[in-house]
Amino acid sequence: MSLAKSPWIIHVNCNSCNGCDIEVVACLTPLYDAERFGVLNIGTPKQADIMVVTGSINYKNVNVLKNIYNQIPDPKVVLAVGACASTGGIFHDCYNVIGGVDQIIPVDAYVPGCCPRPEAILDGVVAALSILESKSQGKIKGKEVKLKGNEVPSNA
Amino acid sequence: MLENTIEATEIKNGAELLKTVEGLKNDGYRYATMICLKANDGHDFIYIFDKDYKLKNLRYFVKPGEKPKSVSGIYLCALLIENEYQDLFGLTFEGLAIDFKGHLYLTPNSPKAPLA
Amino acid sequence: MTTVIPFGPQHPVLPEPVSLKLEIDNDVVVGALPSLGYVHRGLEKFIDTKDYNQTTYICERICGICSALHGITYTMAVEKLFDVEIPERAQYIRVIIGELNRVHSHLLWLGLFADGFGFESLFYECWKYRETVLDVLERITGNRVIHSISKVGGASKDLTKEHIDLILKMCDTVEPQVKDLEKVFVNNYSVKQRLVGLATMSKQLAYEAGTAGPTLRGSGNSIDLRESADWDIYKDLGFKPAVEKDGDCYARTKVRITELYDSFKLLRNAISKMPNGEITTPIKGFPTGEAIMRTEQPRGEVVYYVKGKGTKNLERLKIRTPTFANIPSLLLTLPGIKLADVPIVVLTIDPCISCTER
Amino acid sequence: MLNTTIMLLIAAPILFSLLFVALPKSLYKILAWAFFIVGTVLSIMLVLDGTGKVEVAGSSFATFESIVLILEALIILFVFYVSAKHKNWPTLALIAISAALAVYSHFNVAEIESAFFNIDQFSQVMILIVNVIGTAIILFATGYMDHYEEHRHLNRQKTFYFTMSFFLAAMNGLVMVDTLGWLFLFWEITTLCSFVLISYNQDEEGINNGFRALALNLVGGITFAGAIILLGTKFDIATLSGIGTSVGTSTTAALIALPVALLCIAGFAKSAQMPFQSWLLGAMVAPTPVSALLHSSTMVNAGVFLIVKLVPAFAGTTLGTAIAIYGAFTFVMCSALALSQRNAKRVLAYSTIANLGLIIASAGIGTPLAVAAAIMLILFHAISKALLFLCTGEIEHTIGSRDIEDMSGLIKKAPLLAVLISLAMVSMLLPPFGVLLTKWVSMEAASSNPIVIIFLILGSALTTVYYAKWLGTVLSSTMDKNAVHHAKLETYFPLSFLGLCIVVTSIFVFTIYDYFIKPQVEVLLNIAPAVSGQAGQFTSEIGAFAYAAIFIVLALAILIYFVTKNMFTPRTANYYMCGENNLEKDGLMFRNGLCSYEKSSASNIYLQNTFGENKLTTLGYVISILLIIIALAGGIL
Amino acid sequence: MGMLNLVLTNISRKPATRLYPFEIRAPYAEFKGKIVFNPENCILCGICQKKCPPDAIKVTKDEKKWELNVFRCIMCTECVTSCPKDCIIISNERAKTGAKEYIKILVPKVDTPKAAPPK
Amino acid sequence: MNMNDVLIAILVLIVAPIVGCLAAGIDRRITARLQGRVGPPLLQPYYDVRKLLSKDNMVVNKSQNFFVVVYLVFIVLSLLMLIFRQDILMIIFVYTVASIALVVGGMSTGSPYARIGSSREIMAILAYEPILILYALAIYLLTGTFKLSAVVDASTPLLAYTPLIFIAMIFVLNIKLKKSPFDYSTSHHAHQELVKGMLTEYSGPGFAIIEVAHFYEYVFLTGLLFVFWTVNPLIGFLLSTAAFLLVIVIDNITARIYWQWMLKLSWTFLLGISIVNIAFLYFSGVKL
Ligand code: SF4
Ligand code: SF4
Ligand code: SF4
Ligand code: SF4
Ligand code: SF4
Ligand code: SF4
Ligand code: SF4
Ligand code: SF4
Repeated sequence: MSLAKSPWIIHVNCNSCNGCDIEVVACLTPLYDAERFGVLNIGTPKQADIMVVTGSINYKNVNVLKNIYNQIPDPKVVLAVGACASTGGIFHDCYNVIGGVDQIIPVDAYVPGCCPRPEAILDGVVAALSILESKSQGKIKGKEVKLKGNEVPSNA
Repeated sequence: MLENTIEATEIKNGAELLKTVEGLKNDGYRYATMICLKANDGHDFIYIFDKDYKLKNLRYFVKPGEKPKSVSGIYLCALLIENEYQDLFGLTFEGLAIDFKGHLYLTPNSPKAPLA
Repeated sequence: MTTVIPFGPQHPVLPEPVSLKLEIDNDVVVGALPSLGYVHRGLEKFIDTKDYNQTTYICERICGICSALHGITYTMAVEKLFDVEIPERAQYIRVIIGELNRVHSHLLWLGLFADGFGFESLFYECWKYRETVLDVLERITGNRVIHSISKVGGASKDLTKEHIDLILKMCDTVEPQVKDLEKVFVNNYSVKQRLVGLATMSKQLAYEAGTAGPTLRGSGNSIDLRESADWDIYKDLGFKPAVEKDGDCYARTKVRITELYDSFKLLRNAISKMPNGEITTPIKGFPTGEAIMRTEQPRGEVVYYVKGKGTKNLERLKIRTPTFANIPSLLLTLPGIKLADVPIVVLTIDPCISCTER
Repeated sequence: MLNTTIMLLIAAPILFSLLFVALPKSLYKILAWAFFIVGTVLSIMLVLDGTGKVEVAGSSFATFESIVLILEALIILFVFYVSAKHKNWPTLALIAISAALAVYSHFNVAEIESAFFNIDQFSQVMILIVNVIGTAIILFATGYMDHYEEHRHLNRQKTFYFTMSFFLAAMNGLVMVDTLGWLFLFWEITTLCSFVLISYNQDEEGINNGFRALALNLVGGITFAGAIILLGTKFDIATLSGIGTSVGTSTTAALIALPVALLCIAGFAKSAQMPFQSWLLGAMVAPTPVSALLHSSTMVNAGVFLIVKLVPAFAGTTLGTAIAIYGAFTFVMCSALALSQRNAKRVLAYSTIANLGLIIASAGIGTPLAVAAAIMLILFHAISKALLFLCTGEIEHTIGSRDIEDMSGLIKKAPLLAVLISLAMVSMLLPPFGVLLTKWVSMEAASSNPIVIIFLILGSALTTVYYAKWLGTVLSSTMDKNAVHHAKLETYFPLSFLGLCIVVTSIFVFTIYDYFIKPQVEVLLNIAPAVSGQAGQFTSEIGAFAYAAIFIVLALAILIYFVTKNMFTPRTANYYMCGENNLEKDGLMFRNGLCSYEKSSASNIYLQNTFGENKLTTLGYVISILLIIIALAGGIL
Repeated sequence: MGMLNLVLTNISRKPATRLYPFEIRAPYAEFKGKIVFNPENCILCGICQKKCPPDAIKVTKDEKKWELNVFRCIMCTECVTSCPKDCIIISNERAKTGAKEYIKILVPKVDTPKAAPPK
Repeated sequence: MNMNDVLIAILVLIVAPIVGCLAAGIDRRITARLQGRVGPPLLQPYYDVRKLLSKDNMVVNKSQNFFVVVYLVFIVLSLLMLIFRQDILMIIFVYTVASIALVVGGMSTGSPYARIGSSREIMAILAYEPILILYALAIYLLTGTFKLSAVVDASTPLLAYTPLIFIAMIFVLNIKLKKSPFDYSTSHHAHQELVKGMLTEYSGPGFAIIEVAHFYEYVFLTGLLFVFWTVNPLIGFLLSTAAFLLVIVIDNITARIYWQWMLKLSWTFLLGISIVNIAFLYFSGVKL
């Protein structure tokens, strides 16, 4: 239970239209107050446990995503928030969109919606908590994602 | 031809464009934006200026292979849209205030000139 | 002894991925080069595969903050192509949703801005009040953030009596709350320390730099597209632009606060004047021709250019969004400020990168 | 026995200086080692010999006295010559005045029959500093100068080593001799040596700065000479210790304040205190070993040495208070000035001046505790400062810059060097090391004088700031590991030796106090400070400094670190660069808007606008000159 | 001080927090929560697939399959309004958070299309 | 050091972090309530530390954690010295070691954000250090010794003659707790231009040590305020608690201002009032 009580999140905005972002931020504000679960929106990946990704991946932010992911110490959980982050959403066909977050890094839980309600995001965080706990018990490490300049993922 | 096209003054060449834009600036026009369309292998530019909620449009045809002149020397704010068209249409503007060299939005590995 | 740091794209103080390369000398910014493209999706090409109706949903998702006005402006531009007049009630619905959108957007901005200068409790306060507006929007449109109220030919949902009561009630509760916030933003010593005289743009400079919205009006330019003839309904509602002369961050904040009051007034007026009747006009055929439509979004003037060639897809859609117009002004205002002021100055144009890059 | 040691201490450096001239360059390393050993042995011998006065009388006195006369005349002639040659009129004017004073004193001051050497604990401490640290610096120089000269296309090493060694001889004489006339000779020799060393590069900047040092020190020399004349004619005092004793007995106690004040001004000039500080800053153009020598073991210490010796003459008087305020003012002013400096040597220069100010302030306060602090500070400061300078010199050779900003990442390039300089810096500003302990003592001692203590408080906060940022910069791991790093024994031995000295002296601070400082304070003030030490604690009547506890805790921290280091899964990751860094390249590189990569960097805060030199220096001049005038006025009235 | 007033008012009142998930507010009737598909009347005409902006719906006539990628749906209700047989409704219940495998696959019970898609 | 002292020391080592942790928890809860929300559980800081200890020890270089260990032990040492009523000037110097260790630790990571944050923290040291020493000086002037035991033995509270220094010390508390308007070197909620400032590169156990050290620091800093009223420990406790609460409220009603502003405030206003107070003590010659 040592992890589940203090999930610190880092919010990574990839290709999001802001709709999901503002709902993520809304989770932290008084009405939803995610800090009740110990959630803190921490600025640096070095201190984060849960990576909250909004928006799909494009060719410019793919390395940013990988970098941030690699810089989160284990155990860590990735939460894809919104249709874009889950599958590419409405933009999945755009020329500069690679796809959902899971094309690049392993995702542990998805939150549907465009954009999802804060309640849904809180659900996602709560789901992430138990995954986090089991990861820490099983000593499951996130794998280092290779970063090669501006490389294109093969499965895109 | 299309119905209800927007009104626009035709511009013949780059020098005239710069002169007209300079004149518009002196007349107190604000640079709104510029639109780029593919037309006859070349590109059609529509420059949009605004004064007192009235639009003033310039239409300028860029021949294939021609390097259009940048107006960012006159209106600095034009640099963003011109850089955007360098990315999206693979154009090369002459005299850009800050030249992102086709990397304003796109990286070396993303699709090249997707709107071209 | 310059300090060179990347500021963003993933940065806790920036809600959106934009990166600035900052060169700092002695705690003063001497150079700033923006790096864009983290949210570039390629929507202007995407319309090739979607019909003009579906494009409404895409336009709304250019940005989730003033999504309503994107949808409205797009549909109005396409209606120009079809050359149809939509029912007046639908126009009023658009205005009401648009203004509600502006209220939530400005409250959101005030909060993020407060967060930018480290005023966490003020940030929370703003966002707490914003939730009231979001609740009303959710009741009306079924979604908190992306409303899908406007469609080509009118509105997709009608306002019921209950909705109207909700809106009026919201105005009555939120307006005094905005007054409370105004007291803090305008009078708080520490806030003034941070904002007054920061990143000043003269009237002339702001005009020539092509800025839009509160950034432009904060420098004394009385330009607000709601006054223009493109959307004449605002004329009937007695609209006057909010203008401040000083051109600094403080002035831009005051403009937005004044606009909040204006929006409440417009909402009340619109509700009292809203006629009954149809909310849609039938649309036939496919769009042809060119049209430009401009409206005033919370962040300023948005320009839609649409070109149809008689098929169900548009041939070209070009959107000049307000942030796109405001970003070049950052190149002028960032040099010379302190590092600690960078987030404030960046936030003061209310940047929305997702619409800048589309 | 004492007799021989004294003579040896003066003769040996002179012998070595001649050897340096006579022998070829290839033997310098061996010579320097020998010098180091001889110097160390001799100084330890002097300590073992104990204290006492040695009289030089009779025929040997006559010989020496004539040598003194000849040397003084030579010095005057030499200065005449060089200043005429370089057309340096101020110096010429000053030397003319000096000459006139010399002639005047020759005819007016009563002849003396014998001269005295006075070996007290303070002299022992000073001898240790001069001969151990000083020779260590010369040893360091043998590893340094080749590289230095190579860069500047110079070939003047013979002059260099000759002067350096001669300098030590003069310093040895200066701290042991009691007779004022002879003291004056040594005093002037150090001035001259510093002139030669500062203008070592023989370029315009070097020569100008050399002349500045010469001129300002000549001012001090003139006040010194004036004081000798006054003391000789009015009070019939010819020895340094005589001043102190006469104050207690003489009925003219108030009047003696004037010559004492004049001597103090001579000390201020030599210690580069506020209106005179520019010569020491200018001295930075010389090779780093010269700076190290001037700052730690020779020159500037001569000034504070004189002032501390004069303590009995002004302790508890208005003059004393004025001196205390003056010293404290220099401390705060120079600490503030150091804040805006990026050049490591300038930082160190200001830090030296500031610390000397602190010493002078402590001496001025004149309570037993304060005087003890002053002497201890001279010792600890000398060790730390020598190490700081030598490290800076070595850093300059390693990274090619003396800019603090360029030193970031030193810990990766040259770990030992970085650790040593960090140790030196830490010892300057943090407990449990000696300098801070003495600063604590002087603060406690100064707490009775509100102006002095407030100056000290502000100054010590400023000190913390400029050292902390340098310390952090040196320890920050930002650079790639590709430095040219030549570890030579001659350079690293003195560095490590000094580092060791810092630790050892700090650990045995109470022993040092008991053996040297306490008896000395008794000699000077006839009462010992009420300080006791037990259980690794330094206890005065108003406080306690538990330095042993801090050492233990420090050791504990190191222990905890090594024990816990591998307890948690260690994993090295890249820097956080907002996600824009590229693993294949330098971790501090980030992608900019043009899609190319660029290195990020961060510099410290220097506050030039508030603490800039041009702003503060004028203010410092005005206030310090005012304070000196007040001190003088206090002396006369 | 305006802010002092605000924070002191806050501390003297009950917190504004909605205690989700301990107290769950009933969703508004208008809320667009998730798409519910009723295969009863579906004729597999594919209009919904055509209209869906993010291509969340996939109708495979041969396999009689109607699929919805819940994680792609943007709740625009285009499918709801366009379905000629009103098989699709929008519910005010939220779609579930969880693993991505949650893709809805439903096979319609009808064997043959009851009516041709309107032209 | 007798047996009793050892026991007390051990007790302090155990109790102080608990108290500090609770204080941090109370701080977060009160902050939350001031912002109109529920806030985290009281023991949240403890959960955080426990969590951090179970995470990977991710570092950018091998020595960065050394400095946080130094930070921790020297905070503990200064607290112990405070409890044992040692020389206050000495305590402040030992405390400076801790502050410098944290600064150097931040810089040692090499990240530009951390380095800028550390530079700002150095400026904070410049701002508060003189005031701390003036506080020590006031104690000396009132008791004739720097030993805290003299204050404890006195029959008049320190505050009676040092109200202005008390005010200045509240600001010191504010600066040291890195709360608005002084939260520019690093802050708990990281919404600032320097990411997490000084502590950007710390993670897992290393960061846990910093948090634990913060717990001790909370106790130490409030302890310094407690000294103002040792005559009646209850009043002293209430006094320091009130100061702590005041700092929390200030945190919630001000924006973050520049470090330049802090330096100006400290070197004019705070130093000014402290010196006035000192001058009063000096010229009136009052003793406790
Ligand atoms: S899922 Fe919807 S709201 Fe979220 S980022 Fe994508 S388009 Fe925007
Ligand atoms: S220069 Fe461009 S292509 Fe070359 S490595 Fe850098 S990013 Fe890749
Ligand atoms: S390498 Fe590709 S992306 Fe880079 S400049 Fe050339 S064409 Fe453009
Ligand atoms: S300006 Fe911003 S909020 Fe408005 S539509 Fe554009 S991106 Fe959205
Ligand atoms: S690919 Fe890289 S190096 Fe080449 S032009 Fe673009 S930014 Fe410059
Ligand atoms: S609601 Fe919209 S997005 Fe969802 S399935 Fe229907 S048409 Fe597609
Ligand atoms: S539109 Fe309706 S009937 Fe047609 S396939 Fe879709 S659900 Fe079935
Ligand atoms: S009416 Fe035509 S275009 Fe529309 S769904 Fe049916 S077959 Fe397709």
